[in-house]
Amino acid sequence: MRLLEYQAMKFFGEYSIPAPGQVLVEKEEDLEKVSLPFPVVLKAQVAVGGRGKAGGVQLASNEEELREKARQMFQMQIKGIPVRKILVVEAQKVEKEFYLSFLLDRKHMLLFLASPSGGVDIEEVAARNPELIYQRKIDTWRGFSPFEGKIAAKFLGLSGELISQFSRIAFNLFRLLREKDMQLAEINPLALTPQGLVALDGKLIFDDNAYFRHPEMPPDESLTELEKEAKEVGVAYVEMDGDVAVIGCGAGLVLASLDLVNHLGARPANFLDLGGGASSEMVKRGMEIVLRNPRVKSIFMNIFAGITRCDEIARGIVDFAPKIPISVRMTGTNEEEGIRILKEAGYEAFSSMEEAAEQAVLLRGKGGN
Amino acid sequence: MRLLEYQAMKFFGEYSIPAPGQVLVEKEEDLEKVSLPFPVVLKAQVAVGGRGKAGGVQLASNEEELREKARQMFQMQIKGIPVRKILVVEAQKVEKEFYLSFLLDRKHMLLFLASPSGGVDIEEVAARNPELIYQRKIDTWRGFSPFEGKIAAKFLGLSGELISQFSRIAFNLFRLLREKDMQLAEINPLALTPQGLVALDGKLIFDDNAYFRHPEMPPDESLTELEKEAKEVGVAYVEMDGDVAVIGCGAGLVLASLDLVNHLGARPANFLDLGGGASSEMVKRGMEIVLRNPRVKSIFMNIFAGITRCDEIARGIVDFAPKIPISVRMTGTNEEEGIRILKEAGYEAFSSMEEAAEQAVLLRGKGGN
Amino acid sequence: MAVLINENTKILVQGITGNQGRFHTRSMLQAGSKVVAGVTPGKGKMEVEGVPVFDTVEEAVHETGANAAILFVPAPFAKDAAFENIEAHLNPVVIITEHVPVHDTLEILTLASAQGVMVIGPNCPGLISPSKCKMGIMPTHIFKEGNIGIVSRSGTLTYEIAFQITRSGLGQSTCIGMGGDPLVGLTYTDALTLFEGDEQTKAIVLIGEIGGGMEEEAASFIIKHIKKPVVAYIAGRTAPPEKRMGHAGAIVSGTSGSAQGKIKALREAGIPVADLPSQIPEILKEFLREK
Amino acid sequence: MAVLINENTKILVQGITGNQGRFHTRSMLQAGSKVVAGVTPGKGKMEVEGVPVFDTVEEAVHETGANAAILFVPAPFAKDAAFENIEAHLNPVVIITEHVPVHDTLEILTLASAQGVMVIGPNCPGLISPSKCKMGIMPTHIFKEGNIGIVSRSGTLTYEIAFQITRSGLGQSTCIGMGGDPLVGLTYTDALTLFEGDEQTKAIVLIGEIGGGMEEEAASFIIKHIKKPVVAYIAGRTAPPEKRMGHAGAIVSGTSGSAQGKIKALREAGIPVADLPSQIPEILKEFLREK
Repeated sequence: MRLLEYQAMKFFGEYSIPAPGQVLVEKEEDLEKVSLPFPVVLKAQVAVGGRGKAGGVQLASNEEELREKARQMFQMQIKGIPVRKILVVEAQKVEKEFYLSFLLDRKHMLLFLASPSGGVDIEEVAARNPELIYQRKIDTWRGFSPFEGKIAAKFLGLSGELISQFSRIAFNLFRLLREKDMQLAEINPLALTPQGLVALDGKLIFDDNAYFRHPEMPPDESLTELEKEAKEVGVAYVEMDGDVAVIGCGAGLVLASLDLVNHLGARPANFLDLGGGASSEMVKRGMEIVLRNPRVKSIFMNIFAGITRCDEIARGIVDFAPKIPISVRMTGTNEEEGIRILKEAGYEAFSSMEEAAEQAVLLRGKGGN
Repeated sequence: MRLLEYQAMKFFGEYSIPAPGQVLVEKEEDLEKVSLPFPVVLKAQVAVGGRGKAGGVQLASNEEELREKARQMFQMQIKGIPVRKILVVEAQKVEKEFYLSFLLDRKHMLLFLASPSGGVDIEEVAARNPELIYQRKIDTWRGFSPFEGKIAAKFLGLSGELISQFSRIAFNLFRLLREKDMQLAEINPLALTPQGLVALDGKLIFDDNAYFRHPEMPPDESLTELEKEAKEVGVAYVEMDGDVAVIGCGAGLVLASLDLVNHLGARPANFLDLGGGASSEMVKRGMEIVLRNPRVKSIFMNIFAGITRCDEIARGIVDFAPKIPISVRMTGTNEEEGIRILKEAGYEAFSSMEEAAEQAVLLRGKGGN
Repeated sequence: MAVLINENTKILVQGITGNQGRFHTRSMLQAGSKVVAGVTPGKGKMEVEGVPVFDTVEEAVHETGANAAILFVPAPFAKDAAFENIEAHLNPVVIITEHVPVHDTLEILTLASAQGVMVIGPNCPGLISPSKCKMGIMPTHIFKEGNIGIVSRSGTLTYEIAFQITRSGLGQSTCIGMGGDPLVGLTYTDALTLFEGDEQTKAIVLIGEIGGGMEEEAASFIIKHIKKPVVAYIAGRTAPPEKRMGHAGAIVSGTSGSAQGKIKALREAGIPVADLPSQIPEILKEFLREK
Repeated sequence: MAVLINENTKILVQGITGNQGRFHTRSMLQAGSKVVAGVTPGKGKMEVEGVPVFDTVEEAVHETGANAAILFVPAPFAKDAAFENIEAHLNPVVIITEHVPVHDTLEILTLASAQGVMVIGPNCPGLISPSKCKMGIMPTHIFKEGNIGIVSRSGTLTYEIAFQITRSGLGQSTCIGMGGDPLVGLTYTDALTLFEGDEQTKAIVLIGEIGGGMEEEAASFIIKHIKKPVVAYIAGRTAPPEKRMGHAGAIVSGTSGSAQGKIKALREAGIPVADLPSQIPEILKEFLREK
């Protein structure tokens, strides 16, 4: 789960990472609470990149401007996401912007990154100016030690007291990564101001698998309503922009099914993975969710049953009886029984995923069932 | 610092280590708070071993007995220490007693110990029945993992649910050791009762050097008033049973000075280490502390000055002008100046520690100065 | 010969008394695997499907000579179980468990690498050397002994492709499911190295998906170190950015982790990349004809 | 030759700009040591006593070729400083700092052992190879070059004994103060092994005190591995039990750690144990005559 900026900033506070004065505003009345010195920056709290270009970051020099811009921002949608929260932040006199992060990935395991080229996407820097990136593998067991931050600080061109300041911030950010089970803990930009180094924006990606040991972690605000519902049902759902709903068991096979729909000249409407061993109830709930999307014109269900039982799946389909055309591929455990159930209810079943997908794409125009 | 039992029990609670119901009683009125089912055990909170034999552990079967025994216990002195606090504990039906500890030492670094022979001093077990001790070196970095507790549980003869219970207790005790900077974390006995495993007594030795990161740690209650004062002054003081006060710079040399006094047929009254680079003020405060002990009849001060300056020491002696005889050994940095100051004030100074000690032992009978 | 597991693999099942553990123990036994021991603390002296259960791995190894482990324990206990098996030098250690916190995986892999133990997973279907040993949760009947090595990040997609290969008349030497988490033990380069050194394996299928940079890494590794023919398939060309597509590791972030980037890297390394799973058997047959 | 440090030792002083660091840098330079670099973060480009100061050890080593480090940093920062020097492979790393938390020392020593670096201390006076190199805080003038190796857990007691040896006309090859904490890097067995292999050293003085079991360990080690003559002195026969006698490590607990036990172990190993420090020079002279 990617935390919203204001949530990340709360953790920064908890870990003594310096940040400018800020107030979270959830409705216009909340503006009364804002007692920051002007100018201030209004930042829309949405979990997508590029909000700046979309008007989601605005400067206000006085109270009137703050009210006006907040009102406008609360009416905005950024990349389709309505703005529900605004973080109002004391504007900073920025002398220089740095980049700082810790992350987990397969290749480096525990990686520490820093760059004098902050404020932009680190991947852009990596592509254009790889020499501007300081990168260091951190030992899993002994963890990050402040001296490693000092070496990076020198790379960034810092001197004097700023060396220890940077190293302290890095040390605390690392503690946050490890203690709070983050996959990524990023400060970008880390700004040099007359008051020293401050975190102007932060990105924290929490490992959802670690919720069980972090009751303090907020729920995921970046999910759409449907995605949230899917999560409760126990299926993985991602909305997309096409009209063929795709359902399957196993992430890889569902991904391949999306690609297959695309290969056939159509566009998938969603990704929905029932996981292994789905019950007929989950199949019904899954279909319910995908049909909540009004663009959906047909369903392609691709079942390669290992732990899953084809008869369970078939029963779910027949019980739910979707109002729009469905094409089912069914093979594996209890295949005969599943196909029998489907056939009896008038549904066709294919044993090849290509054929089933072709049928789903074809059926799009047909409406009804 | 060795924590008192009730302090250890508080940490056990914080770390989910099961213990019987208990209440700390600091004065007789506190007994009203005690609402434990009888019988209960009264345990004197003193930082010395062998309190059981000295009457510091008593059983009470009803309210009256509890009052009576508490009253008696508050009037007791155990090995010279007055009983100021009593822990009243719900008596347990004990089926078996185990031993469990984690400790730091030079040879094993991080050591895990367990024994089916609990309730007695582990060193006795080690001496008589070493085969009854399970011992395992724990990896510094990856720490103790619950499976290591399961292996030990099998050694202890536990089975079924008790295996995981023991391993959880060990895991939590290890976390306590590491997170709270303990040199020793011991549960002895860890009792098997009808309700499962419970910690009946605990010993925690906190690393005094880690106070700076543990504001939650209580002050040392095992120190005498003089030892506390010494700690504030910044000198190391330990009261002993003889009449020659020993003062020096550096623990090893002071220890050797005690032995020398003993070798000469006298008994040292204390250990007092001024540390390196002591000021004349500290010398004065140090002498003040040792003279608070009414048994002291002479002072042997042994200064081998490295960082320390002999003139500072001499000035401290002359300013303080102790009321009882003092014999000074002085060599090293600024030796001439120091000896000159002493001589001018009528004090003799030796360059050999043996001679100075002999003089101190001799002067014991002389009283005054 | 096959890689990693074969007829000499003596499997220990950790978490054997749970539903999953019990079910798959039966299935592995039916597939001809030598499951010699189970471990569940507190359940020592039981039997599951005729397999003796022990309280600790230490005992189990001592009593049965188990030399490889498969884990079905719940996620919060996976780290401890993995540590126990790694330090007992069972090898490989296959972690089926889903939802293991990635920081736990980090520690598991760090310990495994120091101890020279190969971890497969977590969140993986395991592996199978058909007719010799199955150490995983895949349906047995879709595999057939043969000379194709398969390594994949995805479960069901692997079954799909393995089944198509089997139906085409070819078979598999070993089929390895690496798992879909962002951090996994065995990687493509490990599997490729093993297949390259295995006499039975004549051609390799690499099944990838969006997220991470492992496929790109594999591409440059193949150029330098792999002489056997490799065909790849990458799932997720149509995946939207910044969305977790089922697997925790399947996320396209910015420009990195996209299927397009992976396909490009593989093609530039001279590796054919199938557009559809169904094209793979033909490409493999082409490889084998060329030899 | 001396052990651990000699005329080729190029010392880095961590914490050089503090009072202690500055004072002892001067003293080490006066003793003829090659102090080539200082490190204090944020103070790069300064000079202390003519020694250039750097922000990081990495830079300091790169610019000056420093090959050994001595630490004067405050206790809360000792772990980080030690890690930095150990990973830069400075060897030995001498930690003068007092009051280092023992759990920090645990981590320092674990890292050092993995990296093959000898740590001396913490809470130690350092070491000196008279006329060649002083890397510590001991008064220089009480030492004289010679053929006695001294290893000790105590500071001032070592000075006392070294001085008595010097006054008796003998001198020291290397004198090592191990430090008085319960966990220290270099131990008696390390020092004994080094002295045994050192041509310059003809006899060894082992100075111990109450607490721990290192002297007992040394006794059994000497029987097996040390051919050179060893004389011992143990301080603390009169120490009461369960009291910390100045040093954190100097505690007699129950039956363990007592001076009597240590003396017994050493005597049983055939090692003469002096009752008073002043007896040591005579015993050494006896050793040298016997040769």
